[in-house]
Amino acid sequence: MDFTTFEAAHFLAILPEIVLIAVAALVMFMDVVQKGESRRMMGYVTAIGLMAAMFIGIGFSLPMGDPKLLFGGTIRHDMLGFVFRMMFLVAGAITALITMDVKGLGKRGDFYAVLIAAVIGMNFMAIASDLIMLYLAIETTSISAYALTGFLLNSDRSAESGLKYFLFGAVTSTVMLFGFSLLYGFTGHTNLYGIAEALGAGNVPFVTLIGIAVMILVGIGFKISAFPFHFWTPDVYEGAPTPITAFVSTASKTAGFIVLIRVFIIALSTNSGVAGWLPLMMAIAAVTTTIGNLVALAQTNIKRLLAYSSIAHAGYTLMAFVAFESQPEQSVSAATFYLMTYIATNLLAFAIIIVFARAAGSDEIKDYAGMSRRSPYLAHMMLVAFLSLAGIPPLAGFLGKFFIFKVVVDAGLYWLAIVGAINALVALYYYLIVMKVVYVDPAPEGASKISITRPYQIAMVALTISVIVLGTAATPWYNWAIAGASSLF
Amino acid sequence: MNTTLLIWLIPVPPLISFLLIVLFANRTKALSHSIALTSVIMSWIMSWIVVFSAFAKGYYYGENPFHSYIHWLPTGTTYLDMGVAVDNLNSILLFFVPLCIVAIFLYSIGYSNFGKPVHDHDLPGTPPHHGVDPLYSRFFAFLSLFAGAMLTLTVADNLLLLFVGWEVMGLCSYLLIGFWYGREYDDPKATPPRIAAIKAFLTTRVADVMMLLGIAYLYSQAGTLNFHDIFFNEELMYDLTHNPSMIAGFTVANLIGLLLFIGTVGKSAQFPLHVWLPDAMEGPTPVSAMIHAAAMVSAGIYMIIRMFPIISAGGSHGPNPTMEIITFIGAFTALFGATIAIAQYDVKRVLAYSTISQLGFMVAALGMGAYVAATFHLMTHAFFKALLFMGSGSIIHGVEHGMHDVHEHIDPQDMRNMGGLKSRMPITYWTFLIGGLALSGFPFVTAGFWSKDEILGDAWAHHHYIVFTVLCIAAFLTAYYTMRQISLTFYGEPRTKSAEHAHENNWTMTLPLVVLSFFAIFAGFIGVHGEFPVLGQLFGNNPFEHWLVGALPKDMQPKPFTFTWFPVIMSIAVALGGLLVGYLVYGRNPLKSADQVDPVKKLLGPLWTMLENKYYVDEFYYAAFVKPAHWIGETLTFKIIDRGIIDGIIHFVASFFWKAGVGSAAVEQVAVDAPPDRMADGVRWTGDAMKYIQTGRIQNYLMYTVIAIALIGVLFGFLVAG
Amino acid sequence: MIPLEWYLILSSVLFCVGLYGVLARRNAIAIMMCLELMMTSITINLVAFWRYGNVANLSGQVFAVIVFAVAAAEATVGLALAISIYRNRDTVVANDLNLLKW
Amino acid sequence: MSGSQIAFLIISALTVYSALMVVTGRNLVRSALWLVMTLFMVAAVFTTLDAGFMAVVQIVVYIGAIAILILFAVMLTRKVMNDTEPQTNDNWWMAVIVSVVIFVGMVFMVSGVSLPARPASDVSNQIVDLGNAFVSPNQFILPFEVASVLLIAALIGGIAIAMPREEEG
Repeated sequence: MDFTTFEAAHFLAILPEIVLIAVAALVMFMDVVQKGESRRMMGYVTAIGLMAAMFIGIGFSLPMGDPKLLFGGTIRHDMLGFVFRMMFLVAGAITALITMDVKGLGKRGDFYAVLIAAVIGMNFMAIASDLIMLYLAIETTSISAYALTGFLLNSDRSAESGLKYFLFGAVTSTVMLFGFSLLYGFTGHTNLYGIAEALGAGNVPFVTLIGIAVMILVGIGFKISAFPFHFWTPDVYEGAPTPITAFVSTASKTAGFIVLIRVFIIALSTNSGVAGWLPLMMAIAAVTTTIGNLVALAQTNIKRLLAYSSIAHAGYTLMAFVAFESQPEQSVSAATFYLMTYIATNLLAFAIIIVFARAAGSDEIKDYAGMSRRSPYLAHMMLVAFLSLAGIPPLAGFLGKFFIFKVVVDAGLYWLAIVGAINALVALYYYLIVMKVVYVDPAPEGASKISITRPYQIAMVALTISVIVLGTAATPWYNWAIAGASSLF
Repeated sequence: MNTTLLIWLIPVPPLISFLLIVLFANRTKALSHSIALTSVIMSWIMSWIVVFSAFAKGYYYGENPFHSYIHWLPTGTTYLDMGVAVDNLNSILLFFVPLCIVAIFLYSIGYSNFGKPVHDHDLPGTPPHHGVDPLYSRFFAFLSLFAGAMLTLTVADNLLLLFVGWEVMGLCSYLLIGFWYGREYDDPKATPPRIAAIKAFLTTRVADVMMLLGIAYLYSQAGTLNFHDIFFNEELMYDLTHNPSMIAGFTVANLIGLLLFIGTVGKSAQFPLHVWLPDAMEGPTPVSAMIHAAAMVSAGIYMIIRMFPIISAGGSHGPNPTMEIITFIGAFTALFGATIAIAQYDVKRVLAYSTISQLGFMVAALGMGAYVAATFHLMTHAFFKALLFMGSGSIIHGVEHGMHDVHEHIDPQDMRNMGGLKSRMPITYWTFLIGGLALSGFPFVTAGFWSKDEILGDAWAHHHYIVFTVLCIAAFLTAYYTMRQISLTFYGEPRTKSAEHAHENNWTMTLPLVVLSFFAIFAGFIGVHGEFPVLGQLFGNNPFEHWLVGALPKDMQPKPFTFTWFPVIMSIAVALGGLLVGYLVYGRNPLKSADQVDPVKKLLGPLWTMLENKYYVDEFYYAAFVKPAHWIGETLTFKIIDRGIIDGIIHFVASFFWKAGVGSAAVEQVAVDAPPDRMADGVRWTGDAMKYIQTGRIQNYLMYTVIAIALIGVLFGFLVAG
Repeated sequence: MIPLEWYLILSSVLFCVGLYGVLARRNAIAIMMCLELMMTSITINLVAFWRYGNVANLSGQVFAVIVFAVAAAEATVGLALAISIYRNRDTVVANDLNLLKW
Repeated sequence: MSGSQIAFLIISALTVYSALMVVTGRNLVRSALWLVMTLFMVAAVFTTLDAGFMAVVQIVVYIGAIAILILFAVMLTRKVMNDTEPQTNDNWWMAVIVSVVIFVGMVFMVSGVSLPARPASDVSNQIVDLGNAFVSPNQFILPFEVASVLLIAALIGGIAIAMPREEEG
């Protein structure tokens, strides 16, 4: 037993997560103590706690110098993981803010505590470099998310979507776990770098490696909701409490991508396997985008529409990812940057949906008629969010798409670029249809003004600004993406 | 102040004005238009300072423009720079764009009935009839954003910033075309503004995504998007113009050029993506002027002129598939648009098709390598087309006033309901006449003559005889329909009471017309061919050409073509001929009543019907794209594939296995603890199989996924084994 | 000595039996039982690989223990969801849960 | 065939049989009991692998906690499904086919790999080593700690979800 190897550096590396545990404990404590209206304060505490964790992270946990494997190789303290962790913390903080006035959730300390647990899980997904750690982190995120999805006690839909999410997720993650176990068995390592080394020796035949890759892809495909692992997405997104839909569609998906990047680029691309699964991944990228956009056209519920649109966005991110063979760093940085823009934009869209649903009690697109007259500011922000999702400059979504197209073309995947371009067009159509309803169609008789409470104001203004800033003054953020990407290799 | 800093500031005032109006000034109408107008005047002044200091510096070349940039995005080892530059080419745009914009803004004030109170009958989102437009402030906000985007595009030193301006303009066109979103028509064939807006945005987006691919391709090949860095890097240009691309017969530059050109086809409404532009007339008239003259369509032409070194692949007159395609589309569009224009009754639609046709002239010119002529026509066209649009708006406005005076309900845009406006709206008449003559190319005194002549002369001099012929026919038709329009509108006796009671508009609407008339005449003299007898020498030996070619690297600069008389005579002949025929048909015998059948209709018969219906292109698109897209989106993907096929397959395979006698006993004994009533269940179930079109069931989802995994596995198994 | 293949085949059989159950059973709680079968089959894999590999490296066993923990957590949340639905809608049949569709 | 092999085959047969009973049983309580049996047999498989500790954990955690939890849930929801109605859905035969295909695929995958023929000989002291592995900072302390976060989160979530409905407060 060797306790002398405890080092300050180890703890500094995971300081944000330690802070998060403290915040969760504080929230649980408040849940017991607070009474009445002031229970809502737990949302602020969670949001501030998550932001504090972020600033503490920037202050103390910023990876300096070469990336290091810490805690016996279970985590890798590098810039890529760090960037993703910061994204999760922000997404979590925003989620806490936009939960505060949701009926049946906003005043429940247990909700915030489980939300924080999910963020902890994601943070470890971002830095895990060992199959054990990775699996555990994925499950921490997933199980917390299943619980959060079913949290609304008085909603049949919430419970149903929770169970669907649970069943789909449990099966896919078990398939992935089987893949992990084989990977461990055939290489003798659980560490991703150890696996890469062992696979490099070439003892595992091509077919087996592909089989393992497919099994692992099942689990990750579920998290990022890529075709054909996306079937749960619309149902769960529709039924879940909207803040959780926002959280799952942004942070959880992003966490899936960091795992995808780490496992497939680090562990599974060192020998002949790379040629094997890459075409599959390309096909998945193309089909995912197309299916997502096409089916979105036919939706009448805004949450389902955004669900399919989020499937399409996963496809775009995969497009960046599949270019990694010839453009490793640019591919990863393009994907990272796209995810940043996507998180900001999608959270904004969902925040708007929550505010609107509070006033109108509906998520049907037709009920959005005349929203611009009920609240011009809400409508303007929705315009910003949807145009960014559609990739219109100078908003964040455009720049994200631009880098993806660039890296795809650079890698010589012209057909994929064309698929992406055509899809961008289809997407614009259904976003515009929604905006038409918002701006053009007359409001129902007697529709009242929509009031926006303080936490939502904070969240939405911050997100609107970031959508614009990410599209114009993108330098620092893109720098982070690049630094992250280069720290991976 | 430093000139380069000034360039940065040019697009800023309108953008700030947009924010100010949206956030703070949207309650006060006077404040809104003051802010907007002030902002564009500031931009205009700054632009002209920059332009004239550029002129004053003399013939500095594109090699050494006013340039300023910042490192914007790090891309691995290098930076993606964002910056602004003014060289010989965009200085021309900076000369005319802000001027037109100021005119349009001023005009908008009167056009929106400023000064009258808001009337209860005027609903937001419909054209104002009695009072000021209820969404007056919003209109100026969007217009400011539009102006800001156009100026951004103009001063951009790289393709990406240009594209940003380009797309924001697309958005503004969407917002502004659909500005009167509340408007509905009884006629089912008419396109209401909200549909027109989506149509415009989507059609141009079709092209924009292709353009974005072109940009991405260029960026991946060149590593930069800065115009100057690409064009003046000989090594890079050599690679681009000589390396083959993945499409046979196209070099890399050809393919990039083609993709970028598709962007222009959308933005500048070339065939086959022209369909949005006539419907864009549904917007308020200042918007039409903005789109058709000052900003949007000019942007499309500007972009390909800007990318000329890539498109022409280094040389101007060699065999080049991209250039041939461009020439063909341009010439075809010129003729196509002109033929449709002769059979339209809507005063704005005639101008819309005329715009399509004139843009075709520019595109064809560029395709033939007539770099200077294309730019020249772009500038003169902006002046006289803005003039004509605002003139038509003034006419419509006048007729509408008449309508309200006599309480008549007619279509105020239909030329059949006009007539005799010459004496009632004299300023509008004279300015419209000047604009119309310029559009027709009335010899020697109008700007349109010189620029069109330049295009025809270039086509002739470089032996593009077919294109020359096509363009001559188009020019003839142009003159003809212009005269038709003028005759129907201004001559004869009023055919409706409204026209009888029409009267001239206030000074904010007429002043811009007068100013633009000046330029519609005199702007042409700077580009008179140097060898033109007498006039060439008189006007300084074609200063425009000398100035403009400086934007290109030295070895690419086109030489002035040799002057010959034939094209000049032709262009005089078609212009005068067209005007004369138009006058003989419509001017000498004006229509007697609004119901009278157009005299040419009898002559042309079914051909006329076809022209009136714009060759049924819209209908064709609807049948060929819109309907199938709906079908794919809703029926195929959603209903059939998502709900039907997957479940259907499961159940179909089920019944198949069942009937094929894999049978209950065998399967169940092996796999399942078999219930005795399995058989009965199975039969019932098989009968219902195709009815079970269900989802929302988690196990079905799981099944799809697992089947997909199995299929992927089997596929790979075969691939590896085989 | 027992060949490692035997263990792997045993675990594959168990995994596929569980998979069948997950896809075919109607009762949500029964589906969860089948999930447990799948999970437990993996622990066989992990322990067998540990035993036949480098015994001093205990990551196989550690992994198996972690899988136990995850299985426990999963069962908790899954059963809680099932009971919640049962309470509200009086059913635990997975295919009856189709409020959310199309 | 050595004695240990025969023992393994018997254990495997029992495992698979009880697993089949779990997935096919009509009576859910019985299915749950068959699940306990399966898990017990898996514990026996662990002993053939000289992993006594794992066997104990299997019994304590899986049988003692998870299986019992499931049994409770079955009892609690017992009245909604009677034993006479079919326990499988319409797609069960598809499930058979797919499971068999997947199984064949797995065997095909594994068959290509050259696996170690026999286990390592020395397995002493593994419990102490395992204990150390879980608390030593250069081994697996982090997963161990995160697992506790997971369990607490699951606990909180489970309680929150399973709480009876209450009026909005």
